[in-house]
Amino acid sequence: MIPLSYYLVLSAFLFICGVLGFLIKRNIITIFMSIELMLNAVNLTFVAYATELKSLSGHIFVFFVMVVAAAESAVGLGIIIAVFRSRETLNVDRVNLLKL
Amino acid sequence: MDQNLNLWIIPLLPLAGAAINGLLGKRFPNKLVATIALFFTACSFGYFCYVASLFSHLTQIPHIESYGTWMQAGSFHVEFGAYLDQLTMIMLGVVTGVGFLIHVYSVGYMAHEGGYYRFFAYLNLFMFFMLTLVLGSSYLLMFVGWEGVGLASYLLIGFFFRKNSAAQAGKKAFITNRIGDFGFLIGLFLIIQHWGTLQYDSVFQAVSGYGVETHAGLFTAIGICLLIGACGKSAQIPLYVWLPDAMEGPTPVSALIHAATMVTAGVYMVTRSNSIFSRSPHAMLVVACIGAATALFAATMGITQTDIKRVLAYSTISQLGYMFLACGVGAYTAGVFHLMTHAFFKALLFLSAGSVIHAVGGEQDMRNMGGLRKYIPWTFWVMTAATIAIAGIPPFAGFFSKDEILWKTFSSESLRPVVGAGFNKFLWLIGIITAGMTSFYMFRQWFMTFFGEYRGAKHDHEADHGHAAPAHDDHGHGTPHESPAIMIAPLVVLAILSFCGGWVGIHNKFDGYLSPVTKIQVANTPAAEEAVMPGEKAPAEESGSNTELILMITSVGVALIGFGLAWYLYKAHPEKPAAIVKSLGGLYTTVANKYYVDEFYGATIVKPILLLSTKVFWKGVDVTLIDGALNGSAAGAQETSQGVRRMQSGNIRSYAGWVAVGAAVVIGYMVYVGVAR
Amino acid sequence: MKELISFSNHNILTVITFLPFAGALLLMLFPRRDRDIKWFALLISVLTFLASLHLPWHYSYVTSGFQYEQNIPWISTPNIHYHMGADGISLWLVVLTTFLVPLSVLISWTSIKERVKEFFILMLILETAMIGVFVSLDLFQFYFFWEATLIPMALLIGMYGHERRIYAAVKFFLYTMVASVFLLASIIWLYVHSATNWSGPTFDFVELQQRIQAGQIAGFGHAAQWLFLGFFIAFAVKVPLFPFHTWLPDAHVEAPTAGSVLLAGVLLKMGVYGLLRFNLGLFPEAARRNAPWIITLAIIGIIYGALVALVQPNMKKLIAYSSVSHLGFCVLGIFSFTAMGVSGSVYQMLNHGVSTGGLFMLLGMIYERRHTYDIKQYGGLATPMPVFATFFLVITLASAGLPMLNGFVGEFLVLSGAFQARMIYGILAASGVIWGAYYLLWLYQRVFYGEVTVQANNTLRDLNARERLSLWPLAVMSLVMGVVPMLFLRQINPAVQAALAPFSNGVNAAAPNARHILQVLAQVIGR
Amino acid sequence: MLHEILFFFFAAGCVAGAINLLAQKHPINSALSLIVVMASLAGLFLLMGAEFVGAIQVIIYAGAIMVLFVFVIMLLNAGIEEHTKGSKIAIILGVPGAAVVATLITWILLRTETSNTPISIGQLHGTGADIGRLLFGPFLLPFEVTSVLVLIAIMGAVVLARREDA
Amino acid sequence: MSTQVLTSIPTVDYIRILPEIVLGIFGIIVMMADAFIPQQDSKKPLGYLAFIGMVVALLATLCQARFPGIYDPTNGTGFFGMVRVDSFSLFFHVLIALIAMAVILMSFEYMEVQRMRSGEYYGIILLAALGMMLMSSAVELVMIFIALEISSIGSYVLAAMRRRVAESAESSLKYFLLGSFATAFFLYGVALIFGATGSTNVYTIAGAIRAMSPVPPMIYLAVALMFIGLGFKVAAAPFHIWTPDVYEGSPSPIVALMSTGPKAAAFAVLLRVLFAMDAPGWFWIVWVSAALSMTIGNIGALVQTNVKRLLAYSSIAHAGYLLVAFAAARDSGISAAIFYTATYAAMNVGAFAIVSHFANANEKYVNLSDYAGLGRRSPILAAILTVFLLSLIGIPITGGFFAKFYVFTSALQSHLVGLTIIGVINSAVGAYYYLRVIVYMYMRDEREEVPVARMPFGLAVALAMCLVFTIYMGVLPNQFIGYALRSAHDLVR
Repeated sequence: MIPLSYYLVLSAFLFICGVLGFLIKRNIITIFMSIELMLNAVNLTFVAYATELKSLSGHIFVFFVMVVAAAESAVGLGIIIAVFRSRETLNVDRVNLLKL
Repeated sequence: MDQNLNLWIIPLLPLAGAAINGLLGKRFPNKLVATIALFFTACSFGYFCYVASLFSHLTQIPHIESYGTWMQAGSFHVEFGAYLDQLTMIMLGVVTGVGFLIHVYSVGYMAHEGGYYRFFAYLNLFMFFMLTLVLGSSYLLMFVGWEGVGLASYLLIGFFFRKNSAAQAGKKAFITNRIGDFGFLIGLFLIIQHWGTLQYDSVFQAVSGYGVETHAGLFTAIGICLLIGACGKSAQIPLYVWLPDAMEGPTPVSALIHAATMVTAGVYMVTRSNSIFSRSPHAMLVVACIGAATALFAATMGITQTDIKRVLAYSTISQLGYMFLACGVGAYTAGVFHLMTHAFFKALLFLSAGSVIHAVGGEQDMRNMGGLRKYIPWTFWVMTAATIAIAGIPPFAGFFSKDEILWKTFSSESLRPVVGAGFNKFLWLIGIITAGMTSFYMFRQWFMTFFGEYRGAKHDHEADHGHAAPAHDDHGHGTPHESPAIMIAPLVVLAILSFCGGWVGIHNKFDGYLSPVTKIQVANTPAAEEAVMPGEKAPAEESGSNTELILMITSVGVALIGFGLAWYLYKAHPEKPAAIVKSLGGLYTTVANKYYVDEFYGATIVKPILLLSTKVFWKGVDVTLIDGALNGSAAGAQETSQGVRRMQSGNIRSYAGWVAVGAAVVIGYMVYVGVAR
Repeated sequence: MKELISFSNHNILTVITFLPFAGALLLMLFPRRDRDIKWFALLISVLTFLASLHLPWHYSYVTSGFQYEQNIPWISTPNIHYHMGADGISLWLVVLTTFLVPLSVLISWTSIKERVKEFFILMLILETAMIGVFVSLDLFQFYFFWEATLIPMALLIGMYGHERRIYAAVKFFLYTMVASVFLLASIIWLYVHSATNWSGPTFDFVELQQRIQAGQIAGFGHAAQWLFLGFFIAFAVKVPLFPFHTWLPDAHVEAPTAGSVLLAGVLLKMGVYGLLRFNLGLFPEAARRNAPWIITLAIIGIIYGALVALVQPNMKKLIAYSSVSHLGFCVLGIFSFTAMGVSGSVYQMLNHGVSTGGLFMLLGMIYERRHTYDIKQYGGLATPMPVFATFFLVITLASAGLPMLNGFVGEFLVLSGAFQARMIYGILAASGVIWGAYYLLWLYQRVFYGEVTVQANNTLRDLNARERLSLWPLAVMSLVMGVVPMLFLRQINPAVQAALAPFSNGVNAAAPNARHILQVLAQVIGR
Repeated sequence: MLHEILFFFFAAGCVAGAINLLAQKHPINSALSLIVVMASLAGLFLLMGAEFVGAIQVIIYAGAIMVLFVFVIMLLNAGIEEHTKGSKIAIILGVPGAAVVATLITWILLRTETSNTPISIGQLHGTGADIGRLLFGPFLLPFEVTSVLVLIAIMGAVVLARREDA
Repeated sequence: MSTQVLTSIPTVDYIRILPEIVLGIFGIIVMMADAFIPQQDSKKPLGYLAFIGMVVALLATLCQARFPGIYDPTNGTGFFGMVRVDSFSLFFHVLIALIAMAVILMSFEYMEVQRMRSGEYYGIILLAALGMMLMSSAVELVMIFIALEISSIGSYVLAAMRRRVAESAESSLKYFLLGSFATAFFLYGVALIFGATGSTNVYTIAGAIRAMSPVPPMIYLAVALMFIGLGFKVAAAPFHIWTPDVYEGSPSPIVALMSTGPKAAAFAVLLRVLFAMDAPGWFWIVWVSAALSMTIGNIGALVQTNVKRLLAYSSIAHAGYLLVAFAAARDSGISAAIFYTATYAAMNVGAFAIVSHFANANEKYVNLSDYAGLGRRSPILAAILTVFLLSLIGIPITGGFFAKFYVFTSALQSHLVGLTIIGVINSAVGAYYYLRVIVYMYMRDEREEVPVARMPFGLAVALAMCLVFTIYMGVLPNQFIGYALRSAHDLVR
């Protein structure tokens, strides 16, 4: 029997890995992947709770999160392509025309 | 109930003249301007005569008229009104009479000056304010006149406004007067605070319930405050400095304002307030001391002056000191008596000095005169009369009044509560020394001007001469010449008055006339009667009159000594003075430079204030401190703003970092709340 | 006829207040023909002036309290009313405003050459706002107008001013803005806490006053000091009281003439008016407690302003600092809590409006000719411009407080009142009389007397008919106000009595010793 | 027992994948690590009986989305990431912040009693049928609205990817 | 649960989402119509179409309001508790519709000038507006999340619409990455609250939380995470950091939209989450966040020279003022917040409309110095901009004044003296930088090379809308605040 907390802590770990990825990765695509990681972590929490609560709406939520993630990735990658076109780089540290 | 005398007409007439000339005079020919000015002044004098004729029929004196409320706030209110008693009558007479004469004189004197209409408008305006001053029924109206004559004086001193010195002198006069007015105002506030009114009748009514102060108290405070005002207006120590400079004004102005009328306002005020002063021996003492000190001090300066008008100016200060001395010893009537005679002979002196200046083409330095007797005999004679009068040689007017003052100084008991009889003797001594000095410098002037050889150049150096009244160039005279009749006529009238004006004082007639004004009831002092009404009745009549006679002879003697000395030094041995000057050295320089008082004031008051204002207040407090703090905080905000900007580095990872920190804080707090609760 | 009068009495304040605004709206529709615009603006402002004469004319001496009242609900949440009303104090301030605006229009006739339309629109809007301030009896409405004066004035300075106009405009705006937010906060606090058991919260001044006196406001005791300070700071900056005065010289120096006239003539009065109406009216206790240090500031302002004025090389700055000094008298009078002091203070406000307004107009005229305010550039002007010199002298003397001219009455009453409150107040403040004469006459001497020193001044033309026309009313008013002050005091006095009613017992302010000031400070910090 | 083993296996996969995601310099390696994470998660989902979710986790996430990522990485020819020092804040503030967040979340999760509930297979079956009923029942509106989301995403992607002609 | 499936959906439920349906249909129409317009042609017809769509949506909302029983308090929820139509949601629907209308109107000219040819622009605006509307009426966290994402994704795309400009793509990237980052936090919070209460419906959660005693820390954690996500969306400090960059790079009309529409919707959600959901413990968070937002926004704006950036900082500050009302809570606070949202929308959209008009091709002229002398060259526009700026300062007779007034009133009613003082000081500080714009317009000498175009009709209409609204709120806020109060009642009922 795996206690709920294992899932939750695992999920929290993944979430923080996502946050850290955002903070330390330089490649925009990798950063975006970190966000996906965060969403996945949340999904794990949902499913874990759903199981614990015996409520399927958690699953439904995961479903919607996935849809949203898909939509986001379509748009996000589009944006990344647009940025790459104009700046010829994927290094996030070099994308700082707008500041101060 | 007495009939309504419509006293307001007296001051309003000159005001009408001033208004007409001031607003429209620019387009009028000079003749018309002069006519208007003379007409209204004459009417004023005429109306005064009419009032005078009715005065003796009045059942109630003081005769008070009220024309409506001027201002009101809370329970305090001041009325427009007139207050007519014997003192007012004398002052009205002097002001309108001498004023009229000087107007007449001015018609001739100013004939060739620019701004003719302006001059007469100012002069009439002065008359208005001076009459308001003496006629007003409350201290506040007196203050109105007080400030008003200050204004007129300012305008008239600065009449030749293109001359910087004239403008400067006008300003100095006004501001010095303002310092005095400051004291006056405080005095008024004290009166309001205690009696809630400034109307003479109410104040005097309220005051009558008090006795003589044994210690300095309310009355002393009021008295000294009023005295400060009087010092300003009447050019007493320490506020006398403006009067010599005021000689920058046209000579008739000096005669009217700075000799005959305005400067005596202080004496009038003290006399008018006698019921307050008499209740405070301390204040009286201060008045007497200031008077005596001024008399002596100014006389010493008079000796060294070479400018004909400045000699007269210092003489005026000195004579005003006499009047203050009189008031200080409780001899108000003597003071007013001297005020009157002084008005005659000093006006005459100034006017004839003006005539002299006129004769020699604007020259004022006596060292450049001499021997004018031959050229301007009329002037010479009237000036002689005036000089004798001021020197105090009988039977000229000055003798009577001056003698009265000296006698009262010697014998008065009103200072007895604070000082011993010896002090009176001391004051008398100062008076008598001053009298001698007065005689000396007046005759010095007389000799220097009219005797010896004419030392004047041929008037081609006019352009580079600082004191020159600018508009005399069109005369083009080579030799001194006599003034026109319109100028001589008033001189003659004044000469007659200087000669016989003092006779009204014989047998204490004048004293008796004025005594209702100065007679006051003091509740708690048994000796009050004699203390405040010296001369009214003397217990030791016989010994008193003996002493009086001795003193009289002494004073005449001193005057003659002064004359003799002047004759010796300036007629018989004109080379002597220079030697004496040399032997005196620094002392002489000090006195000739008026004891460096102006310089002293400048260095200790004016300069530090200007410096303080500029360096400390303006540049220091305003610019550096307040604005500095503001600009500093503005700069601080800008700095902070730059800091906030730097947060906005443009780097997404940094932004995420901020979000993470924010998240940590938010989560940390919420967890804390959730767990701790 | 009776109905007509009653009707007009009822609506007159609205008419006076919004007539200029309506004029401004109409003016917006005007084509850019400067001549028509000027005439129209003049017409409107004169009409407003004439309409405002209704106020003293129909003033009723029998009724107490506010007159010409109009009170209709405006906004229900919060409970804001459109409440107009005037008493003897505000009445004359309104007339002063309407009196100065036509003159300001006249003075701007030729000096404003660009963006004429905007100028007069702003001026008329400003007039509406200024009048609104004086006749609002609803605190919210008051604040509304109070703030509304800010923009047109800042724009007038910033658009039509001189070299450093932007700095001055921004400084003016921020200074007053920062201060007035505290006013807003205090007003809101009052409103929020003014609800009683049987009636909802209110902004109504009269109502609030009653509730405060009846002790119906929750927590008022603790808050009174803070509220007082909140009101005070806004008004003190506007007055301006030392040490909040530094915006004034800059604003004045840079403002166009008409701006200066209205700024000095009316806007500063708003501060004093506020102190009198609200700080005294709503917080009598706090007012009494704080009076010593406020009076100290006022007296510092009187002397300090005068001394700094003395050494200014710039004429306009000099007059600006003189305003600091003169307004110090007003504040002093108010916080003396004596009938004389307060009446004098109100009167001094009117005087200052006339005489300083006049001085600024005169300076504007000379600036139009020579484009400098530097005193050194002048000297001997009495020769080429005698009429100008004469007017200047009259107004200068009025400003210096010469009896029989307007300044004297106010100064005398204020000083006397202050003296009654505490001797030292009167004595210190009275010394301002000396300085006043000093700096003004010195200015006059340097500008007008002596020989003409700068060549360009020789050919200056004297005043033309329009300029004289704009100065005559001021000169006449100076005289009238000096000679027949009762014309005004008759209506001012009852209002002052009413304002002082809460102070009737134990009139004298507490001693201004250091301990007391420390106590107040400790109170402030301790909260 | 199997349950535990499987759990720790998949959990280890998740953790290793997540750490590798961070550690790898080349985005393609990171993407592959992410796929490992997702696949492991799918396993965990199945472990909890979330059949439907586990399935679409593989199909949508690991399949569609990650393919898109890899495709874009290839398209843009992204190389090894440079090690620029563009942001001190992220390291100085962000990482400690994240650490704090992690600690706090973990702490709270662990101290909540419900967290100790054991979770076993078969507690809840998220079958396709049940999910479908929900989606077309109570969650009909979100489901339909999702179409709008997709639509807007498509339009956005089209706009962004299209070259703007001058 | 299975019974629910069988329950047919009542017709009235469709009326509850009528505006959204309308927008969805029009979005699709616009998208399809785009195909029929040649690539190089002006896309103005699409704009008209979109405008009509917005108008119809507005009418639909009004129709909702009129429909009996629909927003009857007890029976407002539809679609199995997914959406709820009440005064609150209606208010935001109308507001968002009006904002979108104004943005569409001002876009006509902007698209021409910037030579933007994407027809999707209008379609995305419509669909994003749909998302925003749905945010305000959604009462189920799933629904809220999806709606939030619709509006966010729309905003991301719209931010990148200036295709020729690198800054636009960058701003979009920043918005997108950070937005998703924040969304993840929000989502995590939702997950936790779901775990803690077993529900995702706002009102059910509220009931559960009320039933719990004590409230477990988990709830607090969840609320914190949700606040992070929503705080980011409303640009509240310390999550404001993206705002200036994104606003600077995005197309001006879109900034007008972003700074008002999604923000208003996010505030609506925040109101729902904090008040309707009865979230605990957030008071000091909101307090500090409000104080920080006001201060950072105002201080940060002081030295800005780019008008768009300046307005971005100002928008942070205004979020702060709004949060003051949140902290004040109670009906008056909520109504003040609602009022503020609407007023801020009016003045900010107006300001950006003028900024976008002046910006010219490639948004070349958005610096303060480009505004020099505008009062002379374009007096009417300058005057209108002045009104908006004054409103942003909070000067009487503009809506901004009353907005601040209500906020501070409610704050004082809740005895938030400290926050009120911080607020009023901030509004005084804020005056400076708005004033700076006015100063430039009226008091600086003009620069001839900055061109001023004629005011097109669309812009005029948009400006008129904003102006009328701003002034109306400033003079007669009565009706409006009354409505806001009713909405507040409905929200927490």
